Amino acid sequence: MKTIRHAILASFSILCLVGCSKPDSTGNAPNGARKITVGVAFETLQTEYWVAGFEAIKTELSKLDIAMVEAVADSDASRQLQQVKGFITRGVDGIILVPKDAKTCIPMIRAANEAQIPIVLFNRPADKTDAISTAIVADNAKLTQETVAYMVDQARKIGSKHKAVVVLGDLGDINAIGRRDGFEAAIKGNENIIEVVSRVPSEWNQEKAQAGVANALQANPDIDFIFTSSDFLFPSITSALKAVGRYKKIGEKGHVILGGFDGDATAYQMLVDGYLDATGVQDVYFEAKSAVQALIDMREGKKLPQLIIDPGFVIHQGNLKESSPRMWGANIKKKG
Amino acid sequence: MKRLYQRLLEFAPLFMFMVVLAFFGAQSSRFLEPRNLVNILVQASSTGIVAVGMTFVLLTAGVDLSVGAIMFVAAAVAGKMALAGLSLPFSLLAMLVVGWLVSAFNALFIARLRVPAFIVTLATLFIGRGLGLWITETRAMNLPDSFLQFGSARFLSVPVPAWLFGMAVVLAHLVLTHTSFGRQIFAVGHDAEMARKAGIRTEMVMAKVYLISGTCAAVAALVTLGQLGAVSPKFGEQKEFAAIAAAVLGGTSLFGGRGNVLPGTLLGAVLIQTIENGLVMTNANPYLYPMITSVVIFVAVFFESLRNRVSRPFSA
Amino acid sequence: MSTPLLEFDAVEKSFFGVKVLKGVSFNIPEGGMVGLVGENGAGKSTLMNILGGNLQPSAGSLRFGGESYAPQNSGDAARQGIAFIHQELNLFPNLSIAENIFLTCFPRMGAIPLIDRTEVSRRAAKLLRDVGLGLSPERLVETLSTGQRQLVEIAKALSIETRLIIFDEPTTSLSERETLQLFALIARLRSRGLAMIYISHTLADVFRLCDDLVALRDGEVVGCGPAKSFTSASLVALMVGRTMTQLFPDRRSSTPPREAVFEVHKVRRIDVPNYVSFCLHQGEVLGLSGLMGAGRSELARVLFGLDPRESGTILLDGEVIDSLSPRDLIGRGVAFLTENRRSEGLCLDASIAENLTLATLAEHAQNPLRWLSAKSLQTAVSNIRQAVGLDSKTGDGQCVRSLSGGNQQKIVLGKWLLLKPRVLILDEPTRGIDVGAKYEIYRLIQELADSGAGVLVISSEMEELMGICDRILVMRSAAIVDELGRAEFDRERILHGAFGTEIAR
Amino acid sequence: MTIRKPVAAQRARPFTQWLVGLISSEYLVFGLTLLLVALLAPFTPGLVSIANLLNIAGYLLPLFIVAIGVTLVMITGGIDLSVTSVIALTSVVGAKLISADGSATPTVVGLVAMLALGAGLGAVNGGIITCLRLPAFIVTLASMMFLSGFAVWITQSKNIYNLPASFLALGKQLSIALGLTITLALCVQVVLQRTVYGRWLYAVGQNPTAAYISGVPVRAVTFAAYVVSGFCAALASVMLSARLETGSPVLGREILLDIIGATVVGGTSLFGGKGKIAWTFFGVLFLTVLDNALNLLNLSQFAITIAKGTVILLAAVLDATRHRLGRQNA
Repeated sequence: MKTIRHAILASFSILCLVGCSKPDSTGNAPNGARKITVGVAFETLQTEYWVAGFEAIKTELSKLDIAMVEAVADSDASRQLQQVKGFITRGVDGIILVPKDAKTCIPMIRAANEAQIPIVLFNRPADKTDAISTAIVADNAKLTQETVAYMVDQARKIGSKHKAVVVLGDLGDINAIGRRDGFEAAIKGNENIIEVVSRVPSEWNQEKAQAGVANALQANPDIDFIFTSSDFLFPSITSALKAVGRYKKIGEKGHVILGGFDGDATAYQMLVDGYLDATGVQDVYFEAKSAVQALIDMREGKKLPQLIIDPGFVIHQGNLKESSPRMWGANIKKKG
Repeated sequence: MKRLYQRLLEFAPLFMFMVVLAFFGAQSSRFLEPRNLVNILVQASSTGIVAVGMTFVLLTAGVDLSVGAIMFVAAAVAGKMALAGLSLPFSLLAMLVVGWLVSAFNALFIARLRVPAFIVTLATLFIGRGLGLWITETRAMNLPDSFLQFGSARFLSVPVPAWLFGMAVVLAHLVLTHTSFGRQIFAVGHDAEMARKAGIRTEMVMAKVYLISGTCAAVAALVTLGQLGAVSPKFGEQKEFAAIAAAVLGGTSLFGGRGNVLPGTLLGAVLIQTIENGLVMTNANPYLYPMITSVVIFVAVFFESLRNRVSRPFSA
Repeated sequence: MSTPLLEFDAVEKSFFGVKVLKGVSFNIPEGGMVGLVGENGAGKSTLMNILGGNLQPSAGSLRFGGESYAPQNSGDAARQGIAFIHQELNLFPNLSIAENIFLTCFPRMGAIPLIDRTEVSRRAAKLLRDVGLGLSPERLVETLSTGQRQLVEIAKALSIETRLIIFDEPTTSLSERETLQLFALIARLRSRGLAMIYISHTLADVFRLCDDLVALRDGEVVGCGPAKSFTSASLVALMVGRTMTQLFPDRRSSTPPREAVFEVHKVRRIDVPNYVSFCLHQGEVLGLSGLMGAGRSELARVLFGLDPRESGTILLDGEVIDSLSPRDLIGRGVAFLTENRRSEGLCLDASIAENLTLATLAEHAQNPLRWLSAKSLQTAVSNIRQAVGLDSKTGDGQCVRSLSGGNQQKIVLGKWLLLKPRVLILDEPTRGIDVGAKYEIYRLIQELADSGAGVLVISSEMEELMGICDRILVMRSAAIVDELGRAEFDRERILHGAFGTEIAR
Repeated sequence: MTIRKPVAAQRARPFTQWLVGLISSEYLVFGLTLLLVALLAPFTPGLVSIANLLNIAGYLLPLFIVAIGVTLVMITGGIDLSVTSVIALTSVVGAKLISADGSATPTVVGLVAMLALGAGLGAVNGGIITCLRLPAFIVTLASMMFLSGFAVWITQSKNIYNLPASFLALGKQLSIALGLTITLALCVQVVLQRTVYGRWLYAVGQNPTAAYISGVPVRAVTFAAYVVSGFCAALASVMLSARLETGSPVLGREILLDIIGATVVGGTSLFGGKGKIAWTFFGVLFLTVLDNALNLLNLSQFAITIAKGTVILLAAVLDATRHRLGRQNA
């Protein structure tokens, strides 16, 4: 009978799901020696930067023989709150959190405080609050401003007035907004050199970025300055540039000054090949190390500052050699 | 008077399109350049091809939410293969196979086991995205230049993506209007039970429609890869909504049995892309994009509905 | 006698243990015309669905053309040469005439899998000529009248090598003239040697057309033989299992001085030149006769606010009604039973009780929160069920989709009777309904009129109007052309009025 | 819906009969949820702990409230894709009003404004759909895009903080949210089952023409369904904003498919005329518990996504089977 087959199929597959996922070492080792477990909650894993951060934290933790449980919130703050509370329920010893934004994480921190579990925010800070946490942060706006300032310097050297395009991220994403603000701040006062002719909202979508840049190039074929709010959009931008024959090395005639943010593998390759002028790099290793260290310190009862700043750095043709070991994208690239 | 009004409404969608063209044309001198019009066509081709497949599905009163996920899995597989050193044709074949596999899965559950299409394709959307993330290890992949070359290659000075889009539209139009399968789709969409009684093999028709949609999604993935040269974890996301919007904008009913690819879906897909293009060309405030797009969609659908209005008080 | 074309041999069919066909056996000779009669639920549809391949028999066998015949689906039946013309026409309104005809067997352009459009048009045009339909094959079916659609169905049956055509109630939606056309066509087809099964509740037609008759009751053959060996009365007696003395309830002679309850003054539809005026009195059953397309149903739809009105006034109990909408009219006690009971009268997936009470829910919720009183609902439902004579086998919670046409119509009527209407407009109230149920509906109409309401009945069956009405209006081209009091009722006069062949009065 | 035992099944073995009964029961999805919990509990520490259940409840309640509104709309045969954007817009408007950084109006005024705005946006959707007779899918798709864009625009991408404590209390006290939700759900269910409006709603979904001819104010009923849907979204927005202590223009952006998926998995038909609040609750519960359990199992993200899709599909197959059984039994 068909019905029964369906029912059996259903139960079977649920069993399979359970079977496949072996109960992992969440901590309660049988012989007293309790292994420390840390819950790592990411907002999303949909860009390479977050994956790199995730891997770096994993490496740090395993170095110290700490077990890890993970959760990804798929950009939904409410789900993230549920996941953090889930960690608390299962009794983790510490939480590393990439919050969706500065404010929605406060109830999560509070929940951790109440359960007396130390919590560290990774890469994004919390807003002012009475809840206690430590955040390891890179200042998106400041680092972007420095990167764009470098690009403006290059433009100034060439001399003529430059027409610029900025590829914006999702307008609902605080990081994207921080980078946009950094860009605008760097341009301010340099209007005699840089004229922003197009602001392309990419919604973090490669197709929209590609179409937007292509359209901007159609409207203003003499564009020679492009900044993208994230390096992962570089393939889209180079594709649009190649289509009109404008993807040129630095120094070649018709070169478009390019800048980005993140410091991923694509950006590294472009730097090495001499296409990319500069990109703002968040020091993922520093952040991971500091986060794990902060957790350990907090467990030991040390008082920590609210913010630990990852200074980050701008990597450009001038400092490529000495800075590349600290660039996470470079290491991924070298690893293959 | 009434005749004139109806005649005007007949051309309302086209008229609307002209207004949009004229508006942006007045704002930016470069907007109406042939080069830019080709640009629009190329940029619309990926969504357009998916929308062509979606039109088949909508005509049977179904829906395929899994197209974006199919694109992602197909692109991920093709990317992996290309990075492993296999040549372009193998990757292309692999993409089609992925499209067929996923849509055959859809077809099995929808046509054979009679599970509502919305839930089945919602489930394959989740499964597909999960698979894609697994294959790509949630990383972006930069593909060999052969893909970009394919995407920017021209034939008779028209880029290949636009050719593919055009071929999909023409082929779909031929199938829908000039084959018995095409006409049977309309019958099934009007009333599946009645179609079965009339001797149509409704299961086959339904199954084929999803296979077509899956194939279109795979081709669209190829077109997108040709333009981007990279796969990111967001590849193809929200494509299902864009495709449905394009088809509905072109006059295809969500309740089945009514609609066309030429000019409907073609016009719908191109109209949406034209607005996006025009907004960039005129350096519009980035915050206004979704609002302007939604208003234009709304107005277009409103005109379309005036055209089809029947004097009955309520009709589905 | 040579081998018959089709033989039923002890065919049985059960659904979940309930036998709906009990050993049905009869033959149809080559080129013969057999009438199949029986009340709804007697098993006619089941039998024909077995023949058409939509159902498989539980026991027994069929032989077609001397060979064993066991179709698995409707395609099998079509390939064998059996065409089924359903009561609810199986045409797709969103496709053209030609496409409907060739939907499963489009002629192709040789090896290319494309439809040969010119060939399709040519063959379709020829078939349309055969059935006497002078329309372009490219026309969309949704623009056709019901009669024209019927002809398309027949053309479709002729497009394949058909040897047997099943007609299921073909005349229910046809006007008198279209019916005559259909009968002429049937005669022509018979002369080509086609065999036919003709199912109908209109016994006059059955006698007129068929050589042999088969009567079914409760899944059994209760009468079988040449048509001449039956009379109307004997056939009805066989079908209902008792002797029906009359087809219509007695109409007591009218008492002249009555007050007008519903007055229509110079009402005109949009895009129509003619206007209509008439007056419906308390306790009166007024008939509206005319050909299909004369504007009867359209008038009713305007009166009930379903279609817009160009001009004119409508008075209820002497009071002018300004805004015409079903909701307002229902509030004032006007009800309308439309001709399409499945698409406009019922929520097919809702229960009997839900359908019965839909129009009168507010009466059971006379409190500020509009809270429904289950008890009051229950009482109303059981009262009305008894009143309309709905058989007690079905529970209140049963979904109406599964009921027979007669029971469905009783539910729509019951819904309106619960309203205790001042005015009831009925459009083709007995279409596709068996004899027993028809009588019930006539009785209910009489009772309602006796209670003082005015009843307007639209019908294409002249006998019916003459049987139940006090007065008949005849419509042609959206205007009333004749009026007959009960004493003047005359078939010919009504027909002349309807066709406009003779100036009445 | 009652369970009718088919004649065939009565003769079959008791186990088969039991299984058929189970599958045709309207508690199927609920049963699946319990099964899921029972199967996963041994492997997932803390799945059935009080803290986790409260945690699930906190996440589930706003989802359920939105789904209640969507259920009503779906019973009329429509769909409301704009709910998530309504959540976002009411969140930022309300937060702007009551935030110390904004106009700092009293919390109560802000709350009323949020709910009124939600209902108003629903009214706009409903008005367009009923008066202009446009397909609900495309109208609400367009308003989803528009309202979301508008919410981001008026805040210029910035979240709104510093909400008053009186507002935040709504999010901290689970009992308040629970009470609100239960009250709302019961009210709506009672309205559906026991009032004229409820009967009308189903009639409109089953056959709008027949309903109109029977004197049902089809437009008003449909319109009201969208208003309620907007109101429910706004109420969910209050709970989400209070829980997250923020007015965010992207609040709820990711949950649209979850909401519609949960409603459909529960058994409400996309084609109208069929649906119950209890079913929707089971659907939401099922998806939430699934999500939570898979998370506690510490599966990686892609495995969770795949598992979720698979289980939704299996639930749907069971549902389709149940309908076929139901039809055979009728």
